[in-house]
Amino acid sequence: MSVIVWTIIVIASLAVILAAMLFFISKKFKVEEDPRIDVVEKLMPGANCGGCGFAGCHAFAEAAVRAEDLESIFCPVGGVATMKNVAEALGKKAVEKAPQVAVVRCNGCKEVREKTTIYGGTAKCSVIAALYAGDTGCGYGCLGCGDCVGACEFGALSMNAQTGLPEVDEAKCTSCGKCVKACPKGVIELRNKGPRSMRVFVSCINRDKGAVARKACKNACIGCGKCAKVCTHDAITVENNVAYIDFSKCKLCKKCVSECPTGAIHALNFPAPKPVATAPTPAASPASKPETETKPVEEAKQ
Amino acid sequence: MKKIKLILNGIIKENPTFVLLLGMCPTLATTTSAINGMSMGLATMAVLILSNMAISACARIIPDKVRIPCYIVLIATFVTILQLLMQAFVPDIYEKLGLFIPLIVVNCIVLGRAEAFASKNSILDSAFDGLGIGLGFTIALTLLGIVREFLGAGSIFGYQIFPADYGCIAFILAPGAFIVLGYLIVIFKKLTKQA
Amino acid sequence: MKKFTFKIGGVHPNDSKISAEAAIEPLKISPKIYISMAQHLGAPANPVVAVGDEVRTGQIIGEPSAFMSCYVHSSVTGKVVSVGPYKDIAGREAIHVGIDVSPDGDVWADGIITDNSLDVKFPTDRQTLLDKIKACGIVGLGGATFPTHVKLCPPPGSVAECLIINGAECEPYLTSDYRLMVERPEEVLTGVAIIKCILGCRAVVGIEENKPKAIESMKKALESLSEKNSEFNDIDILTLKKKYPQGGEKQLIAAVLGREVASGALPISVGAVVQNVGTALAVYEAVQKNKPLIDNTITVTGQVSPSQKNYLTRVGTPYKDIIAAAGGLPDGNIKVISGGPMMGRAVSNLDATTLKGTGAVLMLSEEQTKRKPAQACISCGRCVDACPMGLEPFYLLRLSRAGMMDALEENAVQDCIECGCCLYSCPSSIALLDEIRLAKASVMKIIKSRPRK
Amino acid sequence: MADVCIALIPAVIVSVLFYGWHSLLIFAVSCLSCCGIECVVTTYLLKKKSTCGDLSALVTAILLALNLPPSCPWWIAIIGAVVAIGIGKLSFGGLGQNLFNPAILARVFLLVSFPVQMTNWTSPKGFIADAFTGATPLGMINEGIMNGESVSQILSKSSFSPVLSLFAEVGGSAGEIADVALLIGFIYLLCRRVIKPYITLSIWASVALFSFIFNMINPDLYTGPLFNLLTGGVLLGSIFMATDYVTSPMSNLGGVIFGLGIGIITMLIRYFGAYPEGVSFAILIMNAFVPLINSAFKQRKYGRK
Amino acid sequence: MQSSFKNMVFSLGGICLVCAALLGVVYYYTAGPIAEAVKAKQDAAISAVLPSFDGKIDELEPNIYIGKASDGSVVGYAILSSASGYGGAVTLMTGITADGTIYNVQVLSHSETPGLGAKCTTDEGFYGQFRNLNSQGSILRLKKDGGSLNAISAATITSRAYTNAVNSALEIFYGLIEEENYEED
Amino acid sequence: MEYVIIFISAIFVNNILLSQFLGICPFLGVSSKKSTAIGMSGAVCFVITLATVVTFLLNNYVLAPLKLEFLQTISFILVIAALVQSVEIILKKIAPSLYQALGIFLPLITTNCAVLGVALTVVTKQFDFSGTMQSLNLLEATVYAFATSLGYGLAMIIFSSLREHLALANVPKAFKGIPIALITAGILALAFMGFSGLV
Amino acid sequence: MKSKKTVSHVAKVVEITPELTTVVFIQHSACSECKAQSLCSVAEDKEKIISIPSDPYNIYEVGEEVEVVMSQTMGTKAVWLCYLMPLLVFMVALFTFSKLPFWHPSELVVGLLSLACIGVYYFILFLLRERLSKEFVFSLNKLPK
Ligand SMILES: Cc1cc2nc3c(=O)[nH]c(=O)nc-3n(C[C@H](O)[C@H](O)[C@H](O)COP(=O)(O)O)c2cc1C
Ligand SMILES: Cc1cc2nc3c(=O)[nH]c(=O)nc-3n(C[C@H](O)[C@H](O)[C@H](O)COP(=O)(O)O)c2cc1C
Ligand SMILES: Cc1cc2nc3c(=O)[nH]c(=O)nc-3n(C[C@H](O)[C@H](O)[C@H](O)COP(=O)(O)O)c2cc1C
Ligand SMILES: Cc1cc2nc3c(=O)[nH]c(=O)nc-3n(C[C@H](O)[C@H](O)[C@H](O)CO)c2cc1C
Ligand code: SF4
Ligand code: SF4
Ligand code: SF4
Ligand code: SF4
Ligand code: FES
Repeated sequence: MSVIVWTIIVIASLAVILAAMLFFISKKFKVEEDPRIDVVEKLMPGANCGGCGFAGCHAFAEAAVRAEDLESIFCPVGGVATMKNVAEALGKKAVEKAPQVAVVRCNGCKEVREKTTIYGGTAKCSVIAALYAGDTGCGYGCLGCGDCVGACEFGALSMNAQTGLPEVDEAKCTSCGKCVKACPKGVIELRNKGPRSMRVFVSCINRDKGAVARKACKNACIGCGKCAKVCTHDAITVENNVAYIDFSKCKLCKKCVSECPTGAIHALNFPAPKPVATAPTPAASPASKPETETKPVEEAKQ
Repeated sequence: MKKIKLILNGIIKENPTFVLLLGMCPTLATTTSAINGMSMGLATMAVLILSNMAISACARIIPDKVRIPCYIVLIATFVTILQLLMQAFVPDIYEKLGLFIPLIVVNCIVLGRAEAFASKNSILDSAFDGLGIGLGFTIALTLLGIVREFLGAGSIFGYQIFPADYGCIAFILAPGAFIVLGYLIVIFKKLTKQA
Repeated sequence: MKKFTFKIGGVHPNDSKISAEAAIEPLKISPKIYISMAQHLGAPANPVVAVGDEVRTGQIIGEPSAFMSCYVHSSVTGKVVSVGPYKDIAGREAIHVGIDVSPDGDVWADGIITDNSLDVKFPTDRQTLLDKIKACGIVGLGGATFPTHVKLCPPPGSVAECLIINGAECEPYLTSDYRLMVERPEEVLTGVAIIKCILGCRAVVGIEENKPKAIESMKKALESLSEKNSEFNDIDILTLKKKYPQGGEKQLIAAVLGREVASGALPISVGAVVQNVGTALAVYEAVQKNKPLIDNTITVTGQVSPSQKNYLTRVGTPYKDIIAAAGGLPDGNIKVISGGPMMGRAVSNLDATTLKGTGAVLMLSEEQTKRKPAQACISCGRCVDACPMGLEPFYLLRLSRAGMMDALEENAVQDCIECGCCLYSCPSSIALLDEIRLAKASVMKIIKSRPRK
Repeated sequence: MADVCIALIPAVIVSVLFYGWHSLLIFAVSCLSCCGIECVVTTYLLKKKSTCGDLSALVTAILLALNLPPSCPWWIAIIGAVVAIGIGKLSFGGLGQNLFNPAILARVFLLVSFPVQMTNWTSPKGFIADAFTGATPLGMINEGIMNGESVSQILSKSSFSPVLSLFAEVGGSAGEIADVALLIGFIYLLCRRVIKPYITLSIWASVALFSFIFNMINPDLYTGPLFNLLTGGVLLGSIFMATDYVTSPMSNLGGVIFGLGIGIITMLIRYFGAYPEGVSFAILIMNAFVPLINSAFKQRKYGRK
Repeated sequence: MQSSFKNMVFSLGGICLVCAALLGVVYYYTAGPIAEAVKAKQDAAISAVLPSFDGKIDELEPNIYIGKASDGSVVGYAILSSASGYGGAVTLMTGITADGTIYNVQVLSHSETPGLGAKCTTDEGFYGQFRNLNSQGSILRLKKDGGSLNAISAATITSRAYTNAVNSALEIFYGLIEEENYEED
Repeated sequence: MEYVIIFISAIFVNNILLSQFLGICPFLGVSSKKSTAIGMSGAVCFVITLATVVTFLLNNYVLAPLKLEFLQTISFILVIAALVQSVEIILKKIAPSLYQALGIFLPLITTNCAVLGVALTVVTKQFDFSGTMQSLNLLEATVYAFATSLGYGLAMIIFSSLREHLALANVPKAFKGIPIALITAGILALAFMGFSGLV
Repeated sequence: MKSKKTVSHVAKVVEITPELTTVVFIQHSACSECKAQSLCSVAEDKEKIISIPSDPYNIYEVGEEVEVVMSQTMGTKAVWLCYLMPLLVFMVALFTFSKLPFWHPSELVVGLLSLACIGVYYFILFLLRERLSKEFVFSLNKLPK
């Protein structure tokens, strides 16, 4: 029995000393991490990609808890759904942000854009961009070395060997914007995904005058303004010799698409009007079949 | 359903060894054979379940500031009890695991679970959480033990598969522990598509 | 005789000075010329002519837009046909003034003396000299095109002890400085004397040992000049060992003075000012002849080049015209480089025109320029041994691939002089400089964005 | 890399001549499995371009084979290749990324894993002559001293002499037997400027000095400098393995420190440790110090103190 | 709950009390079984190294046990001894019959390397050599050391330790015999 | 001499991290930066040594006489926790600025396997001094704890430098981070096996 | 360019007086890579309070996020002063007390005495606290927006 007694005495005395000590510490330290941070972190997708502008999901959660409202913070990966959950958990208002997706605004595939120089250096877009405008006559378009592909952590981008242009796998793209940052040419833009992923955009950013642009690349936007004229929703502006379609105004009527003499305007994911007689071949340049840009490629991949 | 989820959570999503990388010391030290690894895992699981339950029961009466010391006392008690019981009834295994039984006290998994889960959930849930995490730990340790034993001594759970003379002893020794765990984590990552 | 050189790093490329014996000859003026407003380090000049204006040779067509900026002069007589963006050699746009050259030949602007007689007597008033240099739009011709009048005004508190004239021309192929030193040593030396007079210090002309003729001709000229004129007293001709990049400012200072310029500091902090041979000549012409910087010597060379030439070329001449004059672009995939093989830039647009600082048009065949496929870095340390700045290029590359900007700064990526020694020496054919240059740019951006303490 | 292969040829020839077909088999198995693993793993697992062409796997393979006892079973070489290329090299990302010398790693791994097979020195029949059969000189010394004999007693029992070891007359792993062949390789590498001499020389210097001092203190217990330089893997290790760029310090001074470390650890293990031979352990241990050495001995930067 | 001083001391103290009591009780109840387990292990080792008999085991001195048949005759001595091996002490129980023949040897604890020295418990070719060995008073040695015993391959040190431990058991045994003889005289 | 044996044994032959597997979590967690690893090693030395001394005394002068050895685990961990906390408090009181500097620099170490493990080992450890196994006395226990923690520091510093290197290496994605660190640690352990038999 | 190695943390300003600016930051386990994060008892997430002499040129607001910066050498020095020096003191004391030629106290006494020596060491630190606080200063930086 004495063992039990001694046990109790030893342990209890240790414990009391400890408790006393901890009391003094506790008087000095207080506050702990807001438990809601954990809650919010659990809601996050956990990709830790930094697309939101914070160091990771934990940092995002901290910021979300601290922020007055959630207007300025948004997790592009989790999207609206996640933000709704977060807002709910914190009792704050979430921002409604239309889902976005990356689009490549260059359709100067290999066939239509002749190389004017041979480049033998490090195959990185950033390196090439630091050296010169590119190895084709178009000094604006995609350089084709796939910096963006490397930057995407979700595997949403891939280089199409035939066209030499990157392609977005819309199912995988989380609109984190890494590729936008990675592209030294500013070719990639985050655009609203559009209803059922349908969207219309000008796939060119060449600011050269029409003739020059045309000479460098057959698919270039030549800034002729036909599309702007045909657009009844005032969505298209032509500036610096390129047209731009404002996605908030575009009503997806597709009138501009057929109007464009160079096929620079792409319409994606619209249901095919009628079964096309000639099956789309993957090798075909996007210019000839802008409507089916992604689909044949997906077939090609399989 | 929720209980199953809790258990699966411990085995896969929050696997203490492959994902959280907690409790590395016993993981590496006691997995020289499958049976040792499993014993260690089970011992930890026992403590985990009991302490989770106890802490869940006591959580409300413990002031915040002495939370950690109280948990430690509780956990240490269970560990000591386990120690005594093992000594009394399975002395062989106790001897093999040696130092690492008392070290369950400082195993981050146990305290971590107490903090993160048990203190906020019901006794039953805590028990299942302990079971899940404990199972995850046990499975990981057994797996590690199997691989090391197989590569190092040519046997699995003592059952000889190829002659021990052809085994790479290095796998049973310290280096093998690190290396095998490294590769297992890679495989786990690949399988659960984390990489 | 003691030969001077710098201590850290350096490489010995084959010097291939195959155009060394081609005397300088004036190039026929092109019918159409585009003169860039961004010919110098610093802010581009503002064009002061409009389409339709008639301009004369040497007339000002651009004015400095800031402290660090320069005058730009018309290099020909003719009619302005465009003022606006025009693509440079890299295909990027810059403001150029396009001039249709009048077929009647040069009509020089007022005050420019066009005879070639040697005139070694110059005014010694510092400000007059500086004003003349500024008005004539002189920039450094060693490559960086740093506005010379800015360089020659050391910041208050610093004193120039030594003017170093950079006759190293250490890059392979280049021979324009060499030809100047062989053909016009007196004028160059007079220019040196003028700069020396502005700075009020001694001067040293550093020439690499592989140019014995230049050393000899400069020495002879110096002897005869200093007999007549005390202004030439404190000038020495120094023979340097052949080692690339001896012509790099920092390396040259280390070679000549044995001093090292601290990172981020100016040469003047160790009492040195470095000017190129061509700059000295330009200064001479500006001061003695009032001639603005409208032409410069350009070497046309390369094994595949149809001929080896050193042309006196008007600023703004399209590359394709120079090449045509030299015999046209040879067949095959030819890479045209503006400058030397180590530091020069590829010309991707032959319609682009020369600048004040253009020193050479180099034509290389595909075999010469094709890089071997890069292999993995094996940490052999060759690049470390080669780097004249004592950097660790392989490490910088790793850091830059990992995006570690802080560590890059700590490891002094901003000190890289982009000499290409690392790339040259790597046995795994890794294009180190490409990415280091990029990293350097990003780090410089970060450094610049920091608030000054 | 091709240069290193060429420099290794004399040693390979000597070992084949002395150890015969079996030795050839070991070389073949080692080369095939190293290169095979490199190709298969890079193309199929890592999905990169195959890096077989850079010959680094071949160098590793030859060095691995030179490090094995001539009589060891062929499957040992395969396990060695898996460890060297799979664990030691490709897990780290392939050529240039590894922290530890793959061939050394494999050798140490095998030594620990298969002490029986890796210390069996009965040698197979060679082509021109039978090589010395039985224990390596170092093994004999280790064994003998444990039994309380003195160095001179042990040596007098065997026919060992340092001069013999120059010409492959003593037992040892394939690469340890012919010092002259190794030295030829060394001179070749130096002439081709593939390696710098600092690391190698500092290893020799420290081994010699260390053993000289101990030999002076007690010649009965501790072997002398010449013996220690010429036996075992000191030459092979110092010429070919310690000088691997990837796993050695960059700077010359760093190399000297690295070499000194290897020499001293080698001798510590030889004199006091459980293993008769310590070069491979020493190299592996010092490999771990390379990043520290590299950060301590950097190139002086221009214009900075 | 609030963290006041009193609260803290009470709750921590309370938990400690409960725990301590629990511990004490468990200890109280396991102390017996633990001691038994230790003893059982020892007895098992002793009976494993001695010929089977139906008598009892006496502890002569610490670490020296004597097995006596029910008729009082000495079956053999079981002697605990240890020697330092590769990874630490190798502890053996050696059973020696009255005529000095080693009946059997059992390893009680060791920390040798698995696959190498640890084979001393599994490699019959090694430990079998000691069975029914009568050294006639001479010291046992490995072949390497000039004796007749084979060592475990690549584990000379362990083998040597094992042999040394048996030797010291034998030494103790002969000491005992001498003492007895002396007493008898 | 026995101190030399203890030192070599604890640092090289039986390195706490590489062969005894104690304190692996912080080893893997804190070792990615050299500077933190160095700081951490210093703190670990202090904590391990002091904790060992205190628990050694507690064991030999309280628990052993009362035959309460079964309380080692629970009492040691409480004592260690108390010790670490009191040092914290003391530092905070006597030199706030110093304490703050530490706080910025290092995470707090309270208890982990290494500390408790060494404390528990020391009270049962037997050492082979020239052929006989002996328990450690206070001085030896202290030296053992100190040497062990030095071994911890050594492994930690080497390892952190290796990991700084690895962070820049082109390690396959699945291996990045902990897996390659574990493999490296394994190779390091393999290398350290060369020291076996030194004592 | 002197780019000294520094350690920095993002902290929040909690109090500003004319003399001192007090900031608080939560030390996440230094094990940034470690997935265990706060689960681990090695390094609990812990609030750290730091006081810094107020800087008249930089105005901060309560609640503002700032960066606390300290040079790495300072951290190393702190480790020396707080941990390694007392350890050294302790070891020396222990050796001295147990090897005294004239007095052979029990281990308990030796141990406690040596522990007391650490107390003395800390007391000396206490006396030097003014000097220390002058030496160990941190700086605050505005966070880039
Ligand atoms: C902002 C700035 C100011 C400079 N000021 C001076 C100066 O006052 N004096 C001087 O001799 N050089 C000055 N330099 C010149 C540079 O040190 C260097 O000579 C110039 O970049 C050309 O060097 P390079 O042709 O070797 O590339 C300055 C450079 C820069 C970027
Ligand atoms: C790697 C390198 C090599 C250089 N080589 C030469 C050279 O050979 N000759 C030369 O005049 N300038 C050379 N320069 C430019 C000089 O550093 C320096 O800018 C120039 O001499 C200053 O004179 P300036 O202002 O008159 O151009 C080189 C620069 C670098 C970075
Ligand atoms: C990791 C390792 C573990 C070892 N374990 C043992 C062991 O348990 N027992 C032993 O006798 N020797 C052990 N050794 C020592 C070596 O195997 C040593 O070479 C051997 O004891 C002497 O060689 P031999 O027995 O072949 O004569 C070990 C060595 C290493 C490196
Ligand atoms: C001088 C030199 C020595 C080399 N030594 C070795 C060696 O000892 N072991 C090895 O596996 N590879 C060696 N290599 C090949 C190569 O560097 C090695 O496989 C890399 O470590 C793999 O990343 C050597 C290469 C060179 C150039
Ligand atoms: S495609 Fe661009 S925006 Fe989309 S996930 Fe990849 S990197 Fe992010
Ligand atoms: S889109 Fe931009 S980053 Fe991507 S390949 Fe083209 S140029 Fe490179
Ligand atoms: S380019 Fe830069 S890094 Fe490369 S050698 Fe020259 S100075 Fe060094
Ligand atoms: S020269 Fe090339 S291979 Fe050698 S260290 Fe430098 S980058 Fe690496
Ligand atoms: S389990 Fe040992 S430190 Fe975490």
